[in-house]
Amino acid sequence: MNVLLSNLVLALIWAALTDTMNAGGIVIGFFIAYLVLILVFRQHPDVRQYRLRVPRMFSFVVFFTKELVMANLKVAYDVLTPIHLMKPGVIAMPLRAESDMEISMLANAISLTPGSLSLDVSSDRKVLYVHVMYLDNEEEVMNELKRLETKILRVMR
Amino acid sequence: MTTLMAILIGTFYAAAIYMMLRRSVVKLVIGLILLSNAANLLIFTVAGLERGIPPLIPKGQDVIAGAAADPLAQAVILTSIVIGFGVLAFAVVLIHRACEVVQTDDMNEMKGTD
Amino acid sequence: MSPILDYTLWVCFAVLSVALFFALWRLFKGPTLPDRVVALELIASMTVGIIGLYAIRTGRDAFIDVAMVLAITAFLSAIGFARYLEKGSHRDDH
Amino acid sequence: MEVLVALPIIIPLLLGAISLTVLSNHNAQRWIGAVGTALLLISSIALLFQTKDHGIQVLEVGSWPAPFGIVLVSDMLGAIMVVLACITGFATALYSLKTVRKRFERFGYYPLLHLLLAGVNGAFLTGDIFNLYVWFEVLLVASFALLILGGERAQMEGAIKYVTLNLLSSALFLTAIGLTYGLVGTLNMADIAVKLGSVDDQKMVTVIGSLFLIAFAIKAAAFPLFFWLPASYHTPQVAVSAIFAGLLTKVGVYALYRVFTLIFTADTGFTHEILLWIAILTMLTGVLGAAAQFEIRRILSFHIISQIGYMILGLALFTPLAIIGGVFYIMHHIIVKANLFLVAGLIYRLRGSFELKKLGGLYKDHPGLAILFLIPALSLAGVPPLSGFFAKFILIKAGVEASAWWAVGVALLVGLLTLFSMIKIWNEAFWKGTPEPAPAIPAPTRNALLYWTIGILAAMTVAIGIFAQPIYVMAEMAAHQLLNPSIYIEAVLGGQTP
Amino acid sequence: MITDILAALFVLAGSFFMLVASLGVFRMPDLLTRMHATTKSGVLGAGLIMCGVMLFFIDSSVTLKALAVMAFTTLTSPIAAHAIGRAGYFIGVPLWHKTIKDELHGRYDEETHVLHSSAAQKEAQEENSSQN
Amino acid sequence: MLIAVLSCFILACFAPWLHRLGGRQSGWLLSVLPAALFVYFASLLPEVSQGGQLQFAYPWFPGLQIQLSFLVDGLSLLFALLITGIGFFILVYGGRYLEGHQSLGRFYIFLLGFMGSMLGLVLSDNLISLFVFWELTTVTSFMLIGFNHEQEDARKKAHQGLMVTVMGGLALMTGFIMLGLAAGSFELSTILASGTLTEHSLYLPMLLLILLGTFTKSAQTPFHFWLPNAMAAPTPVSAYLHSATMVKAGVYLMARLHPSLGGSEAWLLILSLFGAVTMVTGIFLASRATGVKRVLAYSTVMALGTLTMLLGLGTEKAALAAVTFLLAHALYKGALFMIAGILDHSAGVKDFRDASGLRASMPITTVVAILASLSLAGIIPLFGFVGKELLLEAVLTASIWQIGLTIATLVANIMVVLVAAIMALKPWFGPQIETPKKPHDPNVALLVGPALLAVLGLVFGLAPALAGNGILTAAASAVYGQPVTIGLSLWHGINLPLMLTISSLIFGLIMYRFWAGWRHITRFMQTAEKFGPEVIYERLMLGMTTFASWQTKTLQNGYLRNYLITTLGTVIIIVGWALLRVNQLELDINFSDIKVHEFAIVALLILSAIIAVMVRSFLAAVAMLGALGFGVALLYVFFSAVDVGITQVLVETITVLLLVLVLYRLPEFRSLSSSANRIRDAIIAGITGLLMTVLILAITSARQLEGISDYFLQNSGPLGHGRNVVNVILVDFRALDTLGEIFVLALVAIGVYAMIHLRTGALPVTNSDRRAAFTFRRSQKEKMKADEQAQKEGEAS
Amino acid sequence: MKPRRFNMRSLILNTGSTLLLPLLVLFSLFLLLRGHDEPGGGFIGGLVAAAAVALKLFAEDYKAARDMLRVHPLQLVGVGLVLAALASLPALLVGQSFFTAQWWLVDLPIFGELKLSTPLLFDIGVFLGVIGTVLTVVFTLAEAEHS
Ligand code: NA
Ligand code: NA
Repeated sequence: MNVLLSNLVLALIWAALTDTMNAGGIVIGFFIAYLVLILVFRQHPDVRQYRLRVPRMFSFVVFFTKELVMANLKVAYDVLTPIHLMKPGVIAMPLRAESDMEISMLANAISLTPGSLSLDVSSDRKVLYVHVMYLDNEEEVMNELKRLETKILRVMR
Repeated sequence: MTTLMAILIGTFYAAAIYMMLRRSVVKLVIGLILLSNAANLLIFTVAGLERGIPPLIPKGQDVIAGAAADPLAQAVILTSIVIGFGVLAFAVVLIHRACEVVQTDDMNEMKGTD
Repeated sequence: MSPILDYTLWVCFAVLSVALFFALWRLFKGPTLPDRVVALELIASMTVGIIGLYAIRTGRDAFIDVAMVLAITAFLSAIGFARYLEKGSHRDDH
Repeated sequence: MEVLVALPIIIPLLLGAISLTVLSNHNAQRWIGAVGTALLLISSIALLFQTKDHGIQVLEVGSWPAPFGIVLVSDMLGAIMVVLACITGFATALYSLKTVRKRFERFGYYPLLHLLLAGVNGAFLTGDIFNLYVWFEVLLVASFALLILGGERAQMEGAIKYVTLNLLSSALFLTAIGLTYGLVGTLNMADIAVKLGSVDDQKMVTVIGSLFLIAFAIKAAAFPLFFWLPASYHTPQVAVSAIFAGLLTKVGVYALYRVFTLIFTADTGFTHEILLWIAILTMLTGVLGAAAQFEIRRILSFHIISQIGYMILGLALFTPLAIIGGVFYIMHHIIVKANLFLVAGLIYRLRGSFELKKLGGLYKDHPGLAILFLIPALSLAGVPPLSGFFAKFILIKAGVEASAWWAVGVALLVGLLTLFSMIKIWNEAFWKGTPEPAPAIPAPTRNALLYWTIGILAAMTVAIGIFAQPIYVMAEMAAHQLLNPSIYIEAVLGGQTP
Repeated sequence: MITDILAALFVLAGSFFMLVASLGVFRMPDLLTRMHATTKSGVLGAGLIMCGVMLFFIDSSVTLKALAVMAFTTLTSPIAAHAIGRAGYFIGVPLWHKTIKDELHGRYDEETHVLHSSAAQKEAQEENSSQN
Repeated sequence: MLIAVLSCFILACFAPWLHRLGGRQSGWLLSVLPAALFVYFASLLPEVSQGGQLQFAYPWFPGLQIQLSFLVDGLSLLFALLITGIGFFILVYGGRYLEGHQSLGRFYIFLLGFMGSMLGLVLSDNLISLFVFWELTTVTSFMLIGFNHEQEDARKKAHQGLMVTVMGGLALMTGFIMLGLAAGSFELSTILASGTLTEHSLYLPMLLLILLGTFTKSAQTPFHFWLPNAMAAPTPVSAYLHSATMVKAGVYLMARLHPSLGGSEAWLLILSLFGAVTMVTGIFLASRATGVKRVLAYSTVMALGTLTMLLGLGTEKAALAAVTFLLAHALYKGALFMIAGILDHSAGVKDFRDASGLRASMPITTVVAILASLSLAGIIPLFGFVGKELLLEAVLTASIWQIGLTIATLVANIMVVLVAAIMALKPWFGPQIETPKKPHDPNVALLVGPALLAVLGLVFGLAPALAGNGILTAAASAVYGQPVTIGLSLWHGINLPLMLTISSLIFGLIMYRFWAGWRHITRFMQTAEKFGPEVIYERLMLGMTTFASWQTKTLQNGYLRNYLITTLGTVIIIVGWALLRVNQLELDINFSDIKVHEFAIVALLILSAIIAVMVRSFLAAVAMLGALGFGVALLYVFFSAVDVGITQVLVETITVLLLVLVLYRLPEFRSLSSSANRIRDAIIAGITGLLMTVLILAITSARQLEGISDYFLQNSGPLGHGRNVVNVILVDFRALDTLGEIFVLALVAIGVYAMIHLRTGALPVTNSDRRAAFTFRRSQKEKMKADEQAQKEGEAS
Repeated sequence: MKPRRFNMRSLILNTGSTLLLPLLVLFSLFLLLRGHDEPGGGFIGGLVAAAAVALKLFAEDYKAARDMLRVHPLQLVGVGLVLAALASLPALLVGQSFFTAQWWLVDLPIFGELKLSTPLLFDIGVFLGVIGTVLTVVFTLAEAEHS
């Protein structure tokens, strides 16, 4: 996290120095600072981890946006068609995520992706209860959810 | 549009008053909220409705070039929203306490002081 | 502004207006408080959308500020209602 | 010395803010309360003399010229009202030193008192109609908070009615402001007066005027809009009742005077006729209400209403003498009414009850208090040569001159019935023997400060009667300014309208 | 011109999803399924319209604001959904009759609002607390 | 002169202290003042008796033409001498009479205060200052009547006397105001000099109002009842106020104003009629009474009626008769009252039936009583005879109702003889009977007053010119308005009046013989009194309080909704009426410029408002309010109010939070109103809403002026250094508003904090409270059960 | 089903609130400081900040929110009032009318020109006053739940 912070600070400094204190300036500054960071401090363990995290983050954003659109199209279809095709149900998803942040990021992401909605985390943090709209094949749904968990954990850790 | 707004505001006043005339103090509060909204919208409407030209001076300029919505009316409404909010907050807590003390929300049972 | 965009905006306003009434219906109908809150949340979202459209329509970005505030605070009422319900207070809505 | 105009607002605002930051320090609270209100009184007297000697004082807040910015205007009426408010405030603060319990202090009694005064003074001094609304709200919310201090059932019940009806009044006031703004696009009262004058259809102006009339009549507790007052005024601390009784309704009366002499003067055949009937019925219903009561504070509360009728009568008759009478009446009444509530508080401390049935023997046991009661009580009833006599006398003379026979007749009858009520209290609480068994007395402390406070106010009542001339001169100046709005407009707008 | 058309497409799509959301809320059979509609479509609809805004203005400060709106909705919407869903479930809002599975059933402790990860765990916990 | 009047008040202030200083002799000590004043006024006699006038003026309240101006002429000097002279005796008498009474100090205060007021009243030249003193006599007499205030009767009687006289006083004030307007001055001397006012348009109302004042004060029928009731006062007070001074204030005023107001037909009719009726009524009631003071009080009523009648006749002779009768009456009635006091004080006798044969043990008192009674009876050679002869002469020469008035006077005189006989004979002669106290002649302090007054009656009777030339002619001239030329003499020869006097003496003594029978015959009066004015007064008071209670219960009925309905009804009526008066009401109705999104939002808002009203759940209504808030915010946005829109959103959200925070404690939704109520409320609400709509449309079509808002758009940047004009207005142009606004918020914070934290045990106490609490709890329980049930069902499905 | 001392104990909500809280506070300051030129200002900013603390209260509990704020909200109100009232006074020192705005333009190396002024001070007073008031009400009600 510290590295991300340094990156942001550097981006701001860049924007200030180049007198481009606006979105574009900051974005450019961020990339330049990112490059500088991973090049200059590549020995530093935190930075090494951070080097991967940025591309993963971006790929996650892309993935996630795609999922979001898909989710909507699927729901839209069911909403717009006269007969409800869904087979909803609540399932308990065992959690690999551990920290508060990981769990809640996962939960939120699940809520925003196709056909699933996080209801709650068990008090011992072992299980996430998810409402699923199309529970035709529970195993497949569970795998889907786990894949999402993996992606998120890769970004977070 | 003024006509439509006038109808809307009239409805708000009517709804507010109808709610205030109920025996339940909770509805009284709802009525007060509506009343405050109605009065604010009334000021807004009679001051003149302007579409899409907020009284904000563009960056780098000193005055607004063309026309703009009436900033004074907006400032007045803002103040009155805030005051209305404050008073409402007080009223909400008051009915809360009153119901607690009197043990009912029926205004008809709150007439011991007259 | 190009006529296409202008026309599209008109359509969008119409669509969102219709959408608002569906949400309002749910808000009215319930049957339970959470249903209403869901509808309320959606109305907030649509308000954000309408403001966005209106900003485009008028070419005034200042309106986005309203959307910004709405986007970050509207969920609070949902949290409030949720807390209320979880407290197990009596309900009068079913 | 323009800053004098702002001092009656700045001082209590600062006092309130500072008191609020030292809420748990009782001594600081009290010192700020007593010394602060004394300072305030001094500054208000200075303002009155400044206004008297040098004409209407105008302060442009923030240096923004009228009608764009907010102006504070001290004309004679405003300055007189401010002095009266400050007298009441000072007396109440002194009285509170010994009567308000520590826990009430901890929960903001003094800040509320200061801010109430700020609101009242602001209302008296502002030259801007929306700013008037703001000060109304300040004093209203302060009064809400003071009203419920203690949290007893009666307070809650009373407060709900008080709050609701006053909020309705505020909403009507705001509506009226909105419509005015819609018509002329300005908020400065002098500017409104000028611009409304050039509206084609003056009857449309009257419509707005009638909304103001109702809004202010509610605040003034006039017939048939007074319900909030008897429902609530007897419930709070006596010191609070006293300041309410003295000041709050008078703010409504002041607003009526301001608006219906400065702004809505074109259609007096309609507005002032309504005011006349309101005045008559207010006098009558109020005094009859009092006749039906047997609890001192309730009797006094209903009398506030009936006295408001006299004040409105002055405005309704709308002759120079009538306005003088109205202003004189306000001056007399504020002091007398506040004092009567303070006396009631002292009775409670001595006997532990406000119920006439449970009282008695005070004349024998506390002759000093008896005299201190009689002075304001007889003054309220209009017994000469106390202040109330001249107040009534001027109004009745004005009524006779205007051939308003109904008004004169009712004013006389109400004077008689006022005496009836006051003598009822006197007979029951003072002359009657102490009832058996004697009621439990909560805190039978004889405190010189309380007697002094009441005594000073009583002395003022006597003084206004015996030295009526200087008071009359001030009322006359006020009336002159009120009946010649061009003086006010000239002072505010500098003779040129934008 | 191109950006205008793009913007038009985005806002149209956004409005479409908004409509879908509201139809969902209107038509779906129970609370949870309705929430599926609003949570996702609301966020997406608002996001798409904000994209349209970005494209139309092409101004960095507007872009920042639009991004902020998107970020805010994306962050708050699922949290709100969680809170409502949980509350609704807790107070016993009925599920659609065609719901095929409910693993949450009976896992909440009514008194403490503790949520157990399994029926066994719940029993164990309750036994534990009753022994105490 | 001012000092003369004020000295009484000043002495009154120090009276309790002097009382302590003077001990047993305090009465003597204090009486120095009236004695000195008497001497002072007597020193003015020579000049006044020559027809001279003295005027003194001190500024007081020039704004209203009120000054402390004094006029000394025959009339006022006569009164001043009576007030100070009798006042002297009363102080001496009272000091001894009430010796040892714990409230004697207060007695002195009020007695001296009264004396000062009375002096001021009769000496005032200014109508308003006269009125001030007039009311002061009322107040001081109230305090004196209620002297024995721990007795309920005394309080009641004091209240009654006060109400009646104050009522008259208020009428009098109005009459004075009219008089002042009509004459152009409040100065009596100016008014009297400016001639008669009988032709003025305000004459009749002014006359009626002034007479109402004087009649109540001087106990004319039908207001006569308060006077005997005022006998609740200690006897010295009765002797002073209710015989010699205060009750004559009304007579004084009529006499005083006679030159200006008299002479008209109305004056003549009203005064002589009421006077005659009062005269007969008074003496008739006196003849039936048995209480010593009561008999005297009623005979005082008779005297007051006589005086009024004489003033009504208004001839030269009548004027002279009036002042003569007045003086005579003051002398004997003062004496008789003090004797009544002595009877009580020395023998414990309050009723004539309880006294007999006291002459042996109270010889001096007996002599004094007989002397005074003879004057009362009008027996030669006492002064009363002079008065009575003049009275009969005046009546016989009256310009109207000669015969009627004469008969009335004759009848009255017969009964006066009866009363005099009772007073002169009943207690003193006959067999001695046991009295509550052992009878004895009293201390000199008690006796000096009656004795001297009675002797004075003899002296003036023997030498009427002494009084006549000294003061009475001057006084009569003041009453008559022109110099009176008739002199006073004891013997007028054998004429009709003398015949009438003699016959009345005979009949009177016969009546005394059959006094008990007379009382028996006239016992129907006990029934008649049930319809008498006192009962009417009491009924009126009761009616007033009953009506007041009813009115208050009806108006102030405790139901907030009724208050709201009344308030809104007022709005509808007044504003609606004002709106209907508008000549050409133009409404700016235009639906053509509505955009689709605007229409949608407005429609949504209208629907939301209606739903919020109709929805049968508080929570749903709150949620509805949330939606409504967003809609309103959108409207603000559509019409360019960005800051307002943001604020609206935030305020709405936080309002919902607050409601949610308190709602859990509140009872559930109940349907409380009947459908009739709902329809009524809907109508009121609908009309108000419609009114607002119309107002908006009317205003928007009437607006014609450019407002001031352009100034802010132009100057916000250059002068306010800000681009958000609204914010610049809030924090700079109109910062005072915003300051007030945050003080409102601060007050809310304090209020809320105190409301929740400052609790004084507010538990339900009354039965109805307990019931309400019980119902509340039961409904809560039922609700919970229903909830559980519903949840079970939910889980089951 | 009886009301009791209550904590929603939701991990998701708690985490969400810890994430959103600084965001809301920052956003409120942003709104406050830009208010003179762009939509925003003391009142709006204050409401957002108050909403942030309210979120804390709703997500966790009353105590957590109190602890986070550290001072009693009434004190915030007091300070806000004093600041706002004080903003009206500097004009008197320089002999101008009560409440006349005073501007001190300060040039700072990085941030550029900084506009310090009494209106800004005033707006900060408003900001604190609003936070204080809203939180007083919210806290008071939340506290009352337990009694
Ligand atoms: Na999903
Ligand atoms: Na503000």
